[in-house]
Amino acid sequence: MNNAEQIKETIARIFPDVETVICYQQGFDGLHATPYFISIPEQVNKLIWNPLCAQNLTSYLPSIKKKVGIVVKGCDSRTIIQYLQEGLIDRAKVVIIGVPCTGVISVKKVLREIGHQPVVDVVFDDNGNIVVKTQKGEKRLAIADVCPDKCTTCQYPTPLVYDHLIGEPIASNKPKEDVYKDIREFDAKTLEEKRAYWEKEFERCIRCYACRNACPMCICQDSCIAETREPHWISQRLSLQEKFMFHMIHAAHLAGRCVECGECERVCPMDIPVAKLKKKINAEMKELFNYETGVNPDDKPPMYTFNVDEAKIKEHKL
Amino acid sequence: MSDTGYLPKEKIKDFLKELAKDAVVYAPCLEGDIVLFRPFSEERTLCLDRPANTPPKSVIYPQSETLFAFQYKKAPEDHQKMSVELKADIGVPNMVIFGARPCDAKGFRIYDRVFIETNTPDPYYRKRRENTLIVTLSCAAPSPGCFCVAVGGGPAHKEGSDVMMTELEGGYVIEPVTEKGRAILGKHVIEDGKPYLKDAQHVQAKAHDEVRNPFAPDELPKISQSLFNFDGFWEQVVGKCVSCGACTYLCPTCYCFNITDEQGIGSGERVRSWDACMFFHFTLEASGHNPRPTKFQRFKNRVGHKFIYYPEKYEGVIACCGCGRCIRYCPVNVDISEIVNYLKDTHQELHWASSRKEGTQPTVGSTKDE
Amino acid sequence: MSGVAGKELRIVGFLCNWCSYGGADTAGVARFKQPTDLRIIRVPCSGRVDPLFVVKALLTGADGVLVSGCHPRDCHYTDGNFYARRRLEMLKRLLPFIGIDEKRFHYTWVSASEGQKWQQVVTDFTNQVHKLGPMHAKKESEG
Amino acid sequence: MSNIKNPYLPELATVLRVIEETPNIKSYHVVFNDPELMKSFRFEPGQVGQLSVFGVGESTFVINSPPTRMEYLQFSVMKAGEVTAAIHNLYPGDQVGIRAPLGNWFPYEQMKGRNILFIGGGIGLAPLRTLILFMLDNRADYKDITIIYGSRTPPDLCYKDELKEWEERSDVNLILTVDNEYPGWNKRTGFVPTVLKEVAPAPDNTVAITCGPPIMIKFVLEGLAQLKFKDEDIITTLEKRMKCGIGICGRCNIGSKYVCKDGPVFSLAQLKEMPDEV
Repeated sequence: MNNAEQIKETIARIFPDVETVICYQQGFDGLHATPYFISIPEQVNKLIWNPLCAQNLTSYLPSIKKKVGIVVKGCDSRTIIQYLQEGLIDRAKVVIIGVPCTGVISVKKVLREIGHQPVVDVVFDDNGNIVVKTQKGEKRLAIADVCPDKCTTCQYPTPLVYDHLIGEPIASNKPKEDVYKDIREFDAKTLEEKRAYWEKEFERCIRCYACRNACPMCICQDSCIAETREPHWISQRLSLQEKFMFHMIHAAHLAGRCVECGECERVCPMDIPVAKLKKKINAEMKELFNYETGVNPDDKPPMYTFNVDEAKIKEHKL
Repeated sequence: MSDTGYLPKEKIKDFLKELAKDAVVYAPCLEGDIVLFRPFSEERTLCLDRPANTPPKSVIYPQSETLFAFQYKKAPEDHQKMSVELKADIGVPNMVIFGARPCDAKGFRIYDRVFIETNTPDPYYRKRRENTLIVTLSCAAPSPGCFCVAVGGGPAHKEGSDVMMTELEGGYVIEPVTEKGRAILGKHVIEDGKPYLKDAQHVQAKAHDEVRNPFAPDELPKISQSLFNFDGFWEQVVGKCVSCGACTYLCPTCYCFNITDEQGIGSGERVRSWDACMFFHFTLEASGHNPRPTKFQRFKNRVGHKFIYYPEKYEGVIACCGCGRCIRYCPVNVDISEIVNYLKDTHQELHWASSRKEGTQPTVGSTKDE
Repeated sequence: MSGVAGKELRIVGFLCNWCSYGGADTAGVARFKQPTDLRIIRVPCSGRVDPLFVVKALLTGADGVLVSGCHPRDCHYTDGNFYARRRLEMLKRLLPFIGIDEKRFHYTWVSASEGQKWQQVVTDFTNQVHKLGPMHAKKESEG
Repeated sequence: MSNIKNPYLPELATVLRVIEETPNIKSYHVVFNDPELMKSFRFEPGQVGQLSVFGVGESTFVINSPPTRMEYLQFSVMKAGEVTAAIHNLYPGDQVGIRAPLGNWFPYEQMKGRNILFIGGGIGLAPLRTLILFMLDNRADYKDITIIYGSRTPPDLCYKDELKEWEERSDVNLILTVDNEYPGWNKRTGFVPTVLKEVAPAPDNTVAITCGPPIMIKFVLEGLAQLKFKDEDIITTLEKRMKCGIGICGRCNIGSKYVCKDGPVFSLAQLKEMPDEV
């Protein structure tokens, strides 16, 4: 029995206990999965489970008051742990169906490979490939080559917290020291290069706030200071300055909280690498406080606490 | 001079250069992996093989523009008093939108009715619209999610365009649509296109057949009011919406805006900027009351605006051009065509009504017997 | 800020009410000579300083930002500056990543009695910012 | 091209007088800086204007002085948000911007020869005031005029001088109420909808016009229905967040109707045709 069948069976079993289950169904074409809210067990037949199920469904949890079941991958489970650290959800009201994950697919990367053609059909073979058929032919791509960047250094393929585990746990085979390699490489550039890079990227921002609204840890949502007039942090002018500021607001508010699910970057319609800023801060959190987000429910986010003597923070000399 | 022109592919840059002599030419350019309308220059990479990620709406209706500047001044006769000076400057250069798609161009027609064809025309929009020539490229094939034929458009629909280009193997057949567009035929690099017209029409017809029509066999979707006004329907179909503004900002027909004062010291501007009906703040009143506090109500309004309210005002015209961007680029791929399809389906309506009676959550596409 | 004085740069200082603002006052009362580039904003506590204040200042025209609070363990509110230290250190490390020289931002601790230290901090930081020059040099010359 | 009017550009105006109506409501007498405009300016009772404080923004208020008294325009402003707070900081002589008149108005022509029942709560008397004064200035055109007006406490009643005047007039039946007993208050107590039921005005040949907080309106509408008022004879004026004021920007719509342009005055019959998004 494959994972999809096992998930369906598990959902059927937990049903009287939960009012809704959040999982995935096929989206508007073969290349897109989309979140699926099940409220009666019969709906489960439309559920899908494959590497296209990339969204972090846990984003919905803090706003749902009812008891809910949810399908999570290893990376998604870190969000749940972070929620628990911050007291944002009631663990007793969430039934977690954990699924060990060997890597998902970045639709953006696939589209690049197939030249943004409309998709006719998508199948997965047994050798870790996705086969995408378009009017112009068929393309076989190794999932590992079209996965989101986060998968290439994934340390937690198996959910860290769950009530039901589908299949066997998987251990990570990715070296831990590579997690922040991209950040170190980028940081090695000159200040001018880095400034120019961000200015070019942020210039495209249309301020749709998809990154913020899709972010599981952006819990202010309707009261976000990016939109309030009092305080008036950013204006409605369309300058680079305003866009830059918005992304700094997003990043700073996620300091020591970002679970690196990559949703902000996945959803950006303008292809801005917004997750990078947050990852940089996470790298510093690791270095300064040996803190890793969403791993241990008993941890405290580093910005919520302090040590009288900080081992790693040295006074800066002028 | 023939009624049809032809632009050989190798001369496209020369053509753009010629257009750029007396206008700013916005063309779809490749930037990283996405396509955006940018003022065209030699260093940019033109990309015409797929619709741009963003429609060209910002050329005529900028995301943010100054309505007027204000400046406080000390009154000369009494320094305790301040006077205010207002300055509105509606200077706009000549512009060309090159390589828009028929859906993008049709979007401007949706705006025209609201911004120009009213008793309080919008001078900013109107000036830009009048100063802009729209050169559209017909679609040879559909794009993911698009459905123009279902909302009164089509891959070679000419409404809103000044010129329609159709790609053939070696070049583009150029058909002027408006008087303004005819001037194009006089440009140097344009050859006689008459011999190619038949081929172009063939390409257009073929593309038309390939675009999906989610509302078929209906000509235009007719919405069931009772289902539209049923809260449970919205809770079910847009539960996954994250309430961001991607759909509206990428939409060639969305035009809602905000007006804010952005101040410096003693001076500033009144700015008009795009706003999105999907944002909580959009309708939030100073008292704290919000007539559309939930994403369900906001999404309902978005669908309503496009498929009911606008048609009610403007002779049945649907304010959706079917470009599919809101589906393709939605963070969770909410599919407006699917939602409208549910809304028009009488069979579904019966089903929704029955689940409502039972007091259970209604279901979409369930196989459960009624 | 005229022609030659184009040399004067815009430096914003966020000073806590209880220690550093007092320190600056002490320096002033003692008539210690200080550079005049600094514009002081008094805040209740260094813990009130959102790192985004600094970012906003740097993005909207400041050439340098200085934050100064009570010495660790001396916070008027017991632990405001402990939180500030973590946040500001995070920011210090983030700035170079977005292409802003971290030397444009400094945070330190000056007590109300340390007039001399205040003078030193202001002088040294101002010099440091002057070495880097104006933040938006390119844009100004373009304009 | 250049001679079409820019609908976004306000006319400059000066605050003439500020009147403190209640602890959080002030009225402003405003005149256009251009005396010619002041002379030629026309509006109808119930129409609104966008009042600007440059640097803060615009907000919509009904012009609550009647078109029969054109020495100045009066706006009454309750302090609630950013713009209203800025307006509350204005003094005589300060500069504001006005975009007016906007929207529709009370169908006073159709009300001629009929009894008029006004039901207001709190600041909701402002839009009624313009029509009340207009009708008093054309008193012969209308039959009985009854005004039921209430607020939380006596100090929260707006237009106290005029209330006194109306109370003394024999051709106006004014019924005042406050929510609870209050030292020195010897008139009615109780919520406006309750008082409406007690007074029980007859629906015959009567038009009811109501404005007030949404919750009051809701119960007043129910009360009027119980009294057998017809939907067409019940008129209310709505408030929404507005920006453009000319039916474009999209935030004040209820279905296909824009409150700023198609409203703010609607009959209950019209409201029942619209989605429930008030």
